[in-house]
Amino acid sequence: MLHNPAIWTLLLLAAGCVTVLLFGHGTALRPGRGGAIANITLLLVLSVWWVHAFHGHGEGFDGMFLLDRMGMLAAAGSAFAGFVTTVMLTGWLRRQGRECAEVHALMLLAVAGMQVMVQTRHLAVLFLGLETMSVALYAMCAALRERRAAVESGFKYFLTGAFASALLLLAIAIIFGLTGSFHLDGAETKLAHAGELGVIALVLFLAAFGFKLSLVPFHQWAPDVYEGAPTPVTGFMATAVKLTGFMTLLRLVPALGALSQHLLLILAVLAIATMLVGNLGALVQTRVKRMLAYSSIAHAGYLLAALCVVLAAPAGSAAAEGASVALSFYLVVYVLMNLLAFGVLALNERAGDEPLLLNDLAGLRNRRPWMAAAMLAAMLSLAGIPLTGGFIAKWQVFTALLGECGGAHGTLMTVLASSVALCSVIGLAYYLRVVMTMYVEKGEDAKPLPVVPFAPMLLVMLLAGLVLWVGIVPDGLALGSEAISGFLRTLF
Amino acid sequence: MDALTLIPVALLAGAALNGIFSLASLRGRRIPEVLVALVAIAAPVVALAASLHVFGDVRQPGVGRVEVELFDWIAAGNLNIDMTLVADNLTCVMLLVITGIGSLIHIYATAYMHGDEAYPRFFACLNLFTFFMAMLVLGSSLPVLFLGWEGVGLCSYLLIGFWWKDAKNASAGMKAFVVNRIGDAGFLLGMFLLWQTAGTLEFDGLRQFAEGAGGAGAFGADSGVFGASVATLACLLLFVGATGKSAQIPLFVWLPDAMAGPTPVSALSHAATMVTAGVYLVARLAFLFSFSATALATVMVIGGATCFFAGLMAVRQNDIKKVLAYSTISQIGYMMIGVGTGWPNVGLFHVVTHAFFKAALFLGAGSVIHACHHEQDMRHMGGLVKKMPLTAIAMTLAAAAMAGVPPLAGFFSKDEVLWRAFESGTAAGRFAWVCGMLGAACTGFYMFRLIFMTFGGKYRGHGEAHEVPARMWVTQGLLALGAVGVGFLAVPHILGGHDLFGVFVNKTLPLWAAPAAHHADASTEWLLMGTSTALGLAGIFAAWLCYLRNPRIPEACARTFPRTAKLLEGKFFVDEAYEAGIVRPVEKAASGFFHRILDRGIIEGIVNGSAAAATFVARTLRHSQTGLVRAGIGLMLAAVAVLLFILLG
Amino acid sequence: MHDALFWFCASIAVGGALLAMLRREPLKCALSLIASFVALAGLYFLLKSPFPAVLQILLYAGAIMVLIVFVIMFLNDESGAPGKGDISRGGLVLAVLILVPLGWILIRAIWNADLPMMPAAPEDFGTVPAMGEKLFTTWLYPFEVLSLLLLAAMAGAVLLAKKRLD
Amino acid sequence: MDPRPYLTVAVILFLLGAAGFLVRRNLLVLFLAVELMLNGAGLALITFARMHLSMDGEALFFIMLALAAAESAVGLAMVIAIYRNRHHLDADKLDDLKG
Repeated sequence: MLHNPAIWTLLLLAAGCVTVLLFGHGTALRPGRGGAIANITLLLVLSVWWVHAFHGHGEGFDGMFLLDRMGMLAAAGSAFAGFVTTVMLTGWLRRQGRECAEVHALMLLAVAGMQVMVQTRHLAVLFLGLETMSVALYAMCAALRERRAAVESGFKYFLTGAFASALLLLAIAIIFGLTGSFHLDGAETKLAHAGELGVIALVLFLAAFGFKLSLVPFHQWAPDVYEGAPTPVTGFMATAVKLTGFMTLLRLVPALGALSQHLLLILAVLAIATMLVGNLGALVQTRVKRMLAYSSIAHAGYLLAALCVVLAAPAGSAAAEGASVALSFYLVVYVLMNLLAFGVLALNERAGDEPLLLNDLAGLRNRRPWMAAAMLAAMLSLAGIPLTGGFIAKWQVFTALLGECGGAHGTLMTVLASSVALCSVIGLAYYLRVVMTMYVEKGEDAKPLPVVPFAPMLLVMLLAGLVLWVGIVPDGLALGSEAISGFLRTLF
Repeated sequence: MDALTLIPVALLAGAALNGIFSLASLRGRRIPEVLVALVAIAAPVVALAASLHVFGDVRQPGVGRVEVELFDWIAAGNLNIDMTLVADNLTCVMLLVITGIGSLIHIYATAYMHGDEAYPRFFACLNLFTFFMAMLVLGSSLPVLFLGWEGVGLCSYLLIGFWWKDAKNASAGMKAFVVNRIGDAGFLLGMFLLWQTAGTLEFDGLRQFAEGAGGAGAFGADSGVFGASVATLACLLLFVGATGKSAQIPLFVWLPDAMAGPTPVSALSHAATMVTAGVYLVARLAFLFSFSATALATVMVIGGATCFFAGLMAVRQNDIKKVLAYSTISQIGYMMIGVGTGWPNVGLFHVVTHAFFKAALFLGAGSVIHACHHEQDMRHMGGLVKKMPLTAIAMTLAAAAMAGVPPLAGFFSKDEVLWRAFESGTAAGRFAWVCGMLGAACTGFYMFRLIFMTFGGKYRGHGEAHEVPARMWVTQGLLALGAVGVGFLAVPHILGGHDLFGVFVNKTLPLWAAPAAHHADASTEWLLMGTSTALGLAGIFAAWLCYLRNPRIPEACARTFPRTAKLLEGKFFVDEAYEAGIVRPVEKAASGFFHRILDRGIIEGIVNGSAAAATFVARTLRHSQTGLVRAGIGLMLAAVAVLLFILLG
Repeated sequence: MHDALFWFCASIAVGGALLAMLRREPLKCALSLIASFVALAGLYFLLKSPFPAVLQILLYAGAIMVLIVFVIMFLNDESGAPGKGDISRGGLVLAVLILVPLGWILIRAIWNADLPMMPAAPEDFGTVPAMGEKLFTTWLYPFEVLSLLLLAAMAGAVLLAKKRLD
Repeated sequence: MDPRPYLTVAVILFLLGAAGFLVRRNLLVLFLAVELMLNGAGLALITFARMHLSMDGEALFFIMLALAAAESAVGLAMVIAIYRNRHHLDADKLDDLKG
C-alpha cells in the first residue's frame, strides 16, 4: 500500500498539519512559519500527484478506497486551491494583524478530508471525509473570532452544516438498510427496487449535497457565510468544495439514478433555479465579495446542467463520456477563475471589517494596471467571453446540452440550454459592471489600496495566464501537466 | 520548420519579445528603441518572406494548397478540432496583403511612435495583431478562424485604447468591444448551426458535405426560423458577425470612434486588414452562400447601402481621420457588393487595391498630423503641398486611385465590382449598382476635398509644419506606387487584359459559386465603365470647384440646405439613435447603474422591461435573504418535504 | 417482555426529546435530552448491540452532553438567553406545517417498505471484541482518517477558544 | 423482531431535532437539536445493522459519535466566541450578514 500515491499524500498532509501545530506559531518578534510549512506540504502533495501523472487505477482497504483519474484530478485540484489559498491567506492575515497558525493546519486537514471524500465509493468513508473537511472549514470561517461577522459566518455555516450532515447520515443509513452495505458498486439492482424509502434517501442525499454545493433552495447560508469568512478562505470554499463535491456527485449519479427515475428532472429543476437565483442575486450586490458568492452559486447551476447531460445520455455512451469531460473541464476552469477573482479581491482588501465595495475598484486600471488586467481576465472568463477558459468551458457544456436535444430527454435539455444562455446574458451585466468600474471610472476619490506583496501578485498573474491559456489552447492544461510530470519523474 | 508554420511563429515570437521588453520597461529598465524597432520590423518581414515562399509553392502547377497540422486543439466529446494551417490561393492573396502592407506599416510606425513611453508595448500589440490576422486567414476551420477573429479584435481594442489615460479613448475601445460582441453572437450561432447540420467545422469538410449527396438537401432544409433554409440562416448569422467586424450597416458605429488609436493602427487594422475579415469570411464560405440567393442578396444590399450611406457621411467631416474612417466603411461596402455577386474574386481584388491606397492615405494622414503637431482638423491645415511635397504626391496618387481615375488601381477593381453587380440582373444587384455609382461620385468628392483642404490653399494652422522623416515618406511612397500599379493584375478582357488575379483566385473559388450570369454585351460594359469614371471625375471636379476655386460654395450650400447639411455633419445621427435606443439603456444598466445602487441602494430606471423584471425578482430575492439561520434551514426542510410530497404524495 | 421494554425505552426517548425541544430553560432541555439518550442506549441493548449502547452512555450521555451542560451553565445568565421568546411562534407553525406531512410520508414509507424481520443474532454480534476486530481490520482506513477529523476539531477549538489572539 | 417500530422512533427523534431548528432561538438549544437529529439517524443505523446482521452499521455509528464530539468541540468554541463579542445567545439576532 505504500507505493500508493493517495496514502502518501494523506500521510504528508497529516504530518504537515502536526508540524504546523507544533512549530508554526509565531512570537511577537518572529512571524510564524505556519503558512510556509503548509505551502511546502501542499507542494509536496502536488508533486506526488504529478509524479504519478494522474494515471493509475486501484482499490484498497476492502474497496473503501478507490484510486482513479477523476479522484486524482479532484484531489490535486483541491491541493492546488489549498496552495493558492495558503499563499493568499498568510499575507491577508498578517495585514489584519493576526497570525493564526492553526488556520494553516486546518487547511491541510480540509484538503485531506476532500481527498478522502473523492477517493472512495464507500458511503461511510465518503461521509467521514466530508465531515473532516466541514469541521475544518467551520473553524476556518470563524478564524478571526474577535470579529462579529466572522463568527456569525462560522456559526451559520456550522449550524446549517450540522443539519445537512444529519440529513446525509440518515440518507446513508437508509441506503445501508436497503442494500446491507455501504458499497455502492453493483447495488444498482437492489436500489432500483428500493421503493419509497429509496426515494427518501435520494432526496435527503440531494439536500445534503445541495447544501455543500450551494444549490438553490439549499443555498441560503452561502452568501452570508462567504461574505463573513476571511476572503481567501471564501475562495477556497467556493472552489475546492465545489470541485470535490461535484466530482463525488458525478461518481454517485449512476447509483442514485437507480433510486428514482425522476432524478434527472429534479436535478434539472434545481439547476435552473440555481442559475436564476445566483445570477439575479449577484445583479443587485454592491459588495464585491457577496457578488462573487452569488456568482459561484450561478456557476453551480451551470455545472449541475452539465451533470444533467451525463445523466440524460445513455449510460456508457460517447455523449455521456463527453458530458463528464465537459463537466470536469468546467470544474477545472471554474476553480482557476474563481481562485483568481477571490485572489485579486483578497489583495485589495484593507485591514479591518469594512467590506470591499465595487466603487473601491474604480480606476484600478490606472492605479494597478496588472491587477486590473488580472481581474479583467477573471471577469471575462466568468462571463464566458471568447478567448478565456470560461468561454471554452461554457461552450462545451452548451454543446453537450444541445447534443442531447434530440435524445430521449430533448425538451428538458432544450429548456436547460436556453436557461444557460439566458442566465449567461444576465451574468454579463454584473461581470461587465466590474470591468467598467475598473476601466472607465476615474476613481480619483477612491480610497488607497493596501501594499501588495510579491509572491501573491505573482500567483495572481500566473492564474490569469492560466485562465487565458486554457481559453486559447483548451488542451493546454493537460499538456502542461504532463510536461511537469515528465520533469518530476526525471528528478526522482 | 516549413515556411507556412514560420509565418505565425515569426509574428508570435516578435510579439513575445516585445512583450518581454514591455515588462522590462515597466520595471524601469530602459530598452533602446532601436532594439524594439528591429524586432518589430523583423517579425513581419520574415513572415513576408515566408509568405512569398508559400506563394511560390502554391503557384506551382498541380500543388494548389499547402497544409500543416500543428496539434489537436480542442478534443471534447464529438467536437474535434485540429490546429491546422492551410494556404491556398485565396489565403496567399490575403497573406501577402497582411504581411506586405503590414511590414511597411511597421516600418512607418517605428518612426511615428518615436519617443512614446510605451514604445515596446505598442509593438508587442501590433505584432500580436499581425499574428492573429495571419491565423485568421490561415485557419483550416471556422473555430481557428474565430480564434484569429477574436484575437484581432482584442488587439484592436488594446491599440484603440492605447493612450488609455484619456478616458475617451478607453470608452472608444469599450464601444468597439460591445458592438463586436453583438456580431460575435451571430457568428457563434451560425457556426453552431453549421456544426449541427454538417457535423464538421473544417472548411474542406463543410465543402465536401455541401457538394456531397445529402448536402444540398441538408442546407436547403427548412431551419424552422421564419421559413428560411438552413443555409440562409447560417449565412445570415455569420454575416451578422461580418457586419460587426467589417463595420457595415448596422454595426458600423465603432469604426469612426476607433480612430482614437495611433494612426499606424488605423492604417493596419482599421483600413487594410482587420476590417476586411468579414469580406474574407464571405469569400471563404462562398460555396455555402451560393446555396442561398437570399443571403447573397442581403450581402449585396447591405454592402450597397453602406457604400453610399458612409460615402455621404464622409462628405462633411472635418477630422482628417474621420473622413478616412467613413471612406473605409464605404469601400468595404464595395467589397461586400463584390463578394455578394457570387464572384468573390472581384470583391477580393478590391480588398487588395484598397489595402494599398487606403494604407497610403492613412500613413499620409499620419504624416500630416505628425507635421501639424497633432492637429487633426482639416480646417486648420492647408497649403501643405509646399511644406511636404512628397507626402502630397503620395496622397494625391492614392486618392486618385481610390476615386477610380483610370488607369490606377481603384479604377479596375471598382469597375469590376460594379460590372458584376449590374450583370447579375437581380433587383438586389441593380440596387447595389445604383448605390455603388452614387458612392463613386461621393468618393471622388470627399477624397479630393480632403486633398484640397489639406494641401491646397493657404496654411491656416498654428506652428510650423515640416516634412516627415525618411522612413515615413518612403513607406507611404511605396504604398502609393502600389496603388498606381497593382490594378494591372486584373485588367478585364474588354481592355485586352487577362484578369490574372481573378484566374488565380478562382482556382480556389471555382465559379460554380456564381449564379448563372446572363451576359450583357461589350457595349454595355463600355458604357458602364465610362459612366462610373465620369461620376468619379465629376466628384473630383466638384471638390475642386468648392474647395479650391471658390471656397464659399460649401457655406452657401449649407445655408441653402441647412437640414441636409446638418444631417450630413451629424452623420445621419446614427450614433445619436443608437445612443438613445441602445447605448444609453445599456449604460444605464451597466455604468450609470451602480451609481444608483451606491446612492440609494436600489436599482432604478432599467429601461428594458425584462431587465426591470429581472431586477424586481432580484430585489425580492434579496429581501428573502434575511440572514436568519432558521430561514435557510426552513427552506431546506420545506424543499425536502415538497420534493417528497411530489414524488411520493 | 421485549415489547414492554421497547415501549418503555421508546416512550422515554421520544418524551425526553420532546421535552428537550420544548422546555424553556436550556439546562432542563439538556437534562431531558440526557434522559432520552440513556433510553436510546436501552434500545441499543434491545437490538443486541452492547458496544454502541455502552458508547452511547459513556460518550454521549457521559461526555458530550456533560460538555454541553457545562457550557450552558457557564454562559446561561439572564442577559444571554433569549428568555421568553426562545420558542418562536412562527417557527412553531412552520415546523408543524412542514414536519407533520414530512413525518407522515417518512413513517408511511417505513411501514410500506418490504423490510425483513430481524434474524436471531449470533453470540458475538455487536460485542466489544467483535467491534474491535472490525475497526482494526476492515475499517482500519476510516478509523485512521477519523483521527484527522478529531485533529481538525482540536485545532479548530484551539483556534476559536484559546485565550490570547496572536 | 420487527425493525419498523425502531425505525419509527428514529424518524420521530430525527424530526423532533429538525423541529428544534425551526422553533428554538437559543444557540445552545440548537446544539441539542443537532445531537438529537444525529441520534435519530444513529438509531436507524443500529436497527439496520441488526437487521442485516452487519456490524458495518455499528462502525459508522462509532464514526458518528466521534463526529458529534468533534462538532460540539468546534461549535461550543464558536458559541463562546459569539457570547464574547455579542453578549447574547440569540440565533435571531445573528443577522449582520444579509441581503
